[in-house]
Amino acid sequence: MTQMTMIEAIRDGLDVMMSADARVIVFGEDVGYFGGVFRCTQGLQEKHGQLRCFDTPINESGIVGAAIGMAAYGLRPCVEIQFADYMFPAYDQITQEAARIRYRSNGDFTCPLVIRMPTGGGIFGGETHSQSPEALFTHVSGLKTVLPATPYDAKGLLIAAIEDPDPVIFLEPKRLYNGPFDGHHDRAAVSWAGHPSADVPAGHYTVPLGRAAVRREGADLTVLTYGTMVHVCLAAAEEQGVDAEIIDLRSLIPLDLETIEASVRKTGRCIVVHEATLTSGFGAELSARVQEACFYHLEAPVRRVAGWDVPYPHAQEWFYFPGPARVGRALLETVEA
Amino acid sequence: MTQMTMIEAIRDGLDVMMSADARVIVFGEDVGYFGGVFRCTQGLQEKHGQLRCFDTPINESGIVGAAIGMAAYGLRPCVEIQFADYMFPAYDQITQEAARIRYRSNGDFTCPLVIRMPTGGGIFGGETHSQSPEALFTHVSGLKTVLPATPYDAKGLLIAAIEDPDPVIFLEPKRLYNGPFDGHHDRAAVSWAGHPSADVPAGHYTVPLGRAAVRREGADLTVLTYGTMVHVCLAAAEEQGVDAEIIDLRSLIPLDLETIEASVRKTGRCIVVHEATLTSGFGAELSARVQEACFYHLEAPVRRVAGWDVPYPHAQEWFYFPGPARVGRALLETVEA
Amino acid sequence: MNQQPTVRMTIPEPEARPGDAPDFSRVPIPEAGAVTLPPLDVEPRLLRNHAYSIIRILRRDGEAVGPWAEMLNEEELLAGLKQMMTLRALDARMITAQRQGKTSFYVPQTGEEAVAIAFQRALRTGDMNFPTYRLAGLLIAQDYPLETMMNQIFSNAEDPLAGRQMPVLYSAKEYGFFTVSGNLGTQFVQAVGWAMAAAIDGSEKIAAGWIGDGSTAESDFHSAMVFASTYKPPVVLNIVNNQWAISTFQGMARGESGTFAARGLGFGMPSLRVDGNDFLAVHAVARWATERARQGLGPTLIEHVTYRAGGHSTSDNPEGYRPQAESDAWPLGDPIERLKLHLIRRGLWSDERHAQAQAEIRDTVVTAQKAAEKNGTLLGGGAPRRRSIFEGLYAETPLHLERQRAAAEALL
Amino acid sequence: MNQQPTVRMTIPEPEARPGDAPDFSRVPIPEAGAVTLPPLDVEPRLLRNHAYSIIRILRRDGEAVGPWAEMLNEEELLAGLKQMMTLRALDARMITAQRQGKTSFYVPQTGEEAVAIAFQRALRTGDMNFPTYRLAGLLIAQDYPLETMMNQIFSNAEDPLAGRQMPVLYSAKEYGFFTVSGNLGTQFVQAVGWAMAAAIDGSEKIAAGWIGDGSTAESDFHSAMVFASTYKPPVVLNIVNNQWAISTFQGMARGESGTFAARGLGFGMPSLRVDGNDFLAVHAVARWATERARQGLGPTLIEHVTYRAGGHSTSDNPEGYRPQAESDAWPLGDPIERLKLHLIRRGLWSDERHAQAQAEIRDTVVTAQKAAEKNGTLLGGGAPRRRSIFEGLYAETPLHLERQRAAAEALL
Ligand SMILES: Cc1ncc(C[n+]2csc(CCOP(=O)(O)OP(=O)(O)O)c2C)c(N)n1
Ligand SMILES: Cc1ncc(C[n+]2csc(CCOP(=O)(O)OP(=O)(O)O)c2C)c(N)n1
Ligand SMILES: [Mg+2]
Ligand SMILES: [Mg+2]
Repeated sequence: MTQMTMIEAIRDGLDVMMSADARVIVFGEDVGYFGGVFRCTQGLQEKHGQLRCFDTPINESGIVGAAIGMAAYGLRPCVEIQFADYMFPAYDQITQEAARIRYRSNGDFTCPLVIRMPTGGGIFGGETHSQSPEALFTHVSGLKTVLPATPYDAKGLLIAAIEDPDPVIFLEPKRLYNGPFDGHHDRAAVSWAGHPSADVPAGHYTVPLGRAAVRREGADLTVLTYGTMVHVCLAAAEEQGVDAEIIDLRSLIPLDLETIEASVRKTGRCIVVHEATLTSGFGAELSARVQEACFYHLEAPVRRVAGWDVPYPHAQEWFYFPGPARVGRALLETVEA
Repeated sequence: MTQMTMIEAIRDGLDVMMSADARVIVFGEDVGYFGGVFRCTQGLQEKHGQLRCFDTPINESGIVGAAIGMAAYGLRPCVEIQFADYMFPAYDQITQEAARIRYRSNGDFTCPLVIRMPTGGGIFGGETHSQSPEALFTHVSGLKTVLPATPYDAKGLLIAAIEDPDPVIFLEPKRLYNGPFDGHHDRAAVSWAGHPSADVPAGHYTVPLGRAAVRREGADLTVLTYGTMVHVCLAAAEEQGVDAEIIDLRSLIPLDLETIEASVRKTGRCIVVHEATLTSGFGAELSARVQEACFYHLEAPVRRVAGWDVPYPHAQEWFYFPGPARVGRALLETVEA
Repeated sequence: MNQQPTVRMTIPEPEARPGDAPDFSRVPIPEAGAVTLPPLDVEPRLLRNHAYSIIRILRRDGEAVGPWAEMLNEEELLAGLKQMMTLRALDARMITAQRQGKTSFYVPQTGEEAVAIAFQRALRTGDMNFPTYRLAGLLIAQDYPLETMMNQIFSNAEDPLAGRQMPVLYSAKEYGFFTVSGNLGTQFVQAVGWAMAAAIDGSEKIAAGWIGDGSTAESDFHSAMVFASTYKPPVVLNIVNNQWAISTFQGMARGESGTFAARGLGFGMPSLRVDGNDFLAVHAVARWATERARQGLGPTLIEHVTYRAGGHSTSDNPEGYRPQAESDAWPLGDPIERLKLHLIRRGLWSDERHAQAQAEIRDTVVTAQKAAEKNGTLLGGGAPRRRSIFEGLYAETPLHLERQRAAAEALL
Repeated sequence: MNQQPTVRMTIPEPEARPGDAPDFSRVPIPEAGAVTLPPLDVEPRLLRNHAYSIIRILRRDGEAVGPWAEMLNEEELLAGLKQMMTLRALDARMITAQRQGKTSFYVPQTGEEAVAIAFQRALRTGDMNFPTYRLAGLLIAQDYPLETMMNQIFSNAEDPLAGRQMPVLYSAKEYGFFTVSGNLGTQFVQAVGWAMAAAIDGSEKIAAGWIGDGSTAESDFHSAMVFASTYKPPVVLNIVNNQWAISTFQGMARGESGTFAARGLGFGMPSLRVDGNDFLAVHAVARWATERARQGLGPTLIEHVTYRAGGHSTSDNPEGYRPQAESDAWPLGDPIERLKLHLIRRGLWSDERHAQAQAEIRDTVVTAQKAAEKNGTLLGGGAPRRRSIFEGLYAETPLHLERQRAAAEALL
């Protein structure tokens, strides 16, 4: 057990897999010599060599397109898109190609590929360094979409993703890279040091894709969330004294329907929280599924707390970000409804 | 009043606007000399000249990117993407650029732009000629997304879209180009001839963006749908003898919330029907909004009928397509629930 | 707005449209044998002319001339001729089958047979093509079973792709044929990635990327060129310039300036133009480029100059945008006729043997079609299982999809 | 899998990394005055050398030589010098302001000042630039108010972009400065579209597209080149090759072969390389290219060869990936020093006047900063209205957004 930040846990996960499997290749913009703008690949080129970890030209479509070819060959590419906001040029290769190689060839070819990308706001990155595009992946049949909220999960999910035989989108909440974040931006930043889920085992272990984690058991209502918002919801529940059952989905596709449905049947109330813009966000899918599966158990409408339907603003980012105040109000109004 | 197919109505709408406004420019792959693979621009180059209607190189990102520059200059480009499946290379320019020019420049620049694309299946087009990507646009703040179900609406909505000061995604259900389609693929194809909504006024008129049309009034339940599925739902309701209120949304963003909410409050039941894959489809947003706004009026869960969560298959497309049988069953189960 | 624009932009137009007399006078055709054969490790900047001229071996009279000649033996040439004839026969049959409703769609390669078939002869088992929808020749050149191809075309019970893909979007890993995408261009950079993987793996395998003239305008063309020129992996990048992109002539993508091959020069990549209707020339250039790749000398860009004699697909009628007689006016002739003439001139072939071969090939194709039709066609008589659409999207089917499968089956 | 790959692909690496001695010996610097001045309507294929050499006017000793010289008068040169000094002073102040927390981010252009400022002098009112984040010089060259720039940088109450954009992503339509995107490359093809619109409209306006060396690898570069070479609208396409893309050296995008300008040759586009630290040369080339555009002769590609002397941004520390002294070793020197030397040599300037000008400029910048800070900084004292984030997404705010605005206001 070592204490790690999420960055260190991701780096360790990559290192473990590169050491264990020569097919694992890591590349992307600035990931080689420099080790990535968030340092997630620092030291990997030096340790594993230039052909295992290297820089690429600035062309996200080319990065993913080349990785698809490598995966078809039999390698296990794990590529980095510098910010999730820059996956859009690669969206065609991701959704029309990677997601379909296995299906359209009826298994003749496969595409074991991991695409890592930092997601979410809270670093004054404005509209092009803050987006949360997960719903743009969950709508695409053939992709898996994963999103850790702790260093332990980051390493375990990443190793599971690299070992997965199909393409996995691995979204890394950049606001959690260096510490858990409860949404109180005006308070001093907290580091991962001492946090229980910052205890990361050495070597190989996995967190299976498709299994949610109940971060807090509760009786009053169910909170479905993931990524940065897990910590915001925990803080909000604490502050409002609401006995919420807080579920960290960890994996959006595949989705842990049993855990979700069991919890809502138990509590009879549910809110869904994410940072992405509200309309057509993944919260819509969660809300729709919950009321389809648990309609007769619901005592209040399923509420969504999400980013507003505008581009992520630079100066007003804390007004945009669904912080503890907004989540707290939704918790209260839902238990009281 | 002339009887027109949807193709003729679209062509007429383009012609009316090109004649009225020199700023309206039409271009895309094969749209110039040849008039488009679906003939929607036939004759426009001959009538309005090569600089008003022309072919482009095969580069969707270039088509949209160039159109954004033209719109910023002050023209009103109306471009065609040959199939909605081929908008993916342009997704970056559409979502990260066109959608944000006005907002990020605080109104210094604007982007009045229409992007037309045939959508949906039913022509044995397989996974790359059948997709319905509307939810990939509705999640993007700054875009409007429109989808006609009749020749009359096609022309009226298209003119409204071209006159709109902001970027509009104009999805054309290709299965409705030549006739209304009730989903009974095994029956003889019906043409628009004689269909009341194929009566298209000459000259200029608009169908405002954001106003839904109640295609059938009913008391038993509300059906929220759009595009091809409007006709399928009408047929299914008829066949099952269900007194459904069938709402053709026509415009997904902006969305006619009042009409939707008023109807569901009246009927107390609702199903949502679209051809796009289920998970994270626009139906999820509709279902979530309906239960948020009408929870205490709902007597049954809001059900979704949609394409299965796999790529659109070629040979089994009628097993994939949510036809009258599937819609009919959902109607019955929802009124009986 | 100014109503009379002072035109300061141009819209490229082809020389001839329906009604006009076909005109290829602006297409310079160099003498066969005129272009030099460079050393494999040639310094790219010395290769400028090879990207603008056309490498040709077969003279009008059928004689093979110049430094690129004589790379194939008699058997190989005869096999190549028969394979081109087989592909043409297949095209004819499938176009008819489409009219009969046995398939939804078909893409002919008439006039372009030499490109894929002559190129494939330079590849080895284990190498990988990333083809477009118009390169069935890559399979025919390896005697891939015609019946299997037709099973896919007919989307029948034995369709190796289980009915998922549109006709001709084959996938055949064992034959070094990557699953064809309906989206243009995407495979070009994937080929570069596959070649990078081969290099990283230290294998001896190489990759071949394929793209059409019109599709060179797509972004993936650039991605492929950038990655190939940066990492220099063992890949041959092929542009099939068949003059048309549906209704759009090649000048729209080329900008009426230079050549498609010339796009490679700015990337410091050896770039060659070859007579795509000259079986010997295509093979010679393919041999040169694949050898460079195998020796670790990096990528090569090849523009195959040919002509799409048929419609874009069975959904297309070229009479709407080009002169009917344009195909006959194409200055590089027909690849089958040209190889036939060469073989006859060498005394290896005759009109009689050609007629006989044609008859035999026709029988082979008909026999294969009969067998395939036993497995069904789009008209019926056998189709892929409907519920199979829920299988094989992922290695393991997730719960939400299992539930959909159950719901779907309840409807059956 | 083979554990010892037989390497057959290369990973480009810069000549020097931290700890090494900087090495630009592989960067050939041609004599000033050596490159010819072609006629505006030159046949592109005759221009090959201009894409590989470097157009330079200022000699080491400050003398202006060669056919491209003498296009600017004394006032223009003095104004240009002062504008470059202003930009450098602004950079210095804003880097400090960022460290003080007054802004979240800043992008310096130190060492590259000549490119934007000398180029802008060739444009007219009504023309439109599609800039990157490193081209504030285009505004400074038009004496755009420093205070307004800082209002945007500080995201304060007077920020013309209402706090929406990250610092330096300016928008100034009146100054022919298109709203800067945080996404690389996208604006390059938009510039081509804008120029097409100008042509369709029959106006006399032209567009200038801008992109960095690293960003030429993006797909939009190709889109722009394809559309520009096909339609030949009045656009000048500028590549600013400042040798680095964050931590990645230019060889990664260029593939260690040819030049960035050479990418234009395959498109039949006149392509020139210019000494980006030579104010006179940049302007001369800009004049040539913009004249071509105005006369309807079509697009031109320009590679500005310069060096990013500072960090990529305030979030970056170059010591992690390049030698500290590399900037001093850059063979093309500093644009301000070089123009200064030229003016002194011509007797138009002196060290004294330079020092005095520097002091005056510093005061001007400080005064503007004081004024801007009155409107607030990121530390406080004035910010854009929070609820304004719901305004101006669409011309008319749709109902679903109105409801969100109401909900948000209820929280205030
Ligand atoms: C991304 C994308 N855009 C558009 C299309 C529609 N389309 C199919 S084939 C074709 C023309 C391609 O021409 P070319 O690349 O020259 O290949 P050819 O058909 O001549 O072999 C077009 C535009 C597509 N399939 N994919
Ligand atoms: C699409 C996209 N990918 C990646 C990035 C992250 N990024 C910002 S600047 C930069 C380097 C750009 O280098 P270059 O084009 O040479 O311009 P320079 O910074 O040197 O002026 C990168 C990779 C981005 N902003 N957009
Ligand atoms: Mg073609
Ligand atoms: Mg740079």
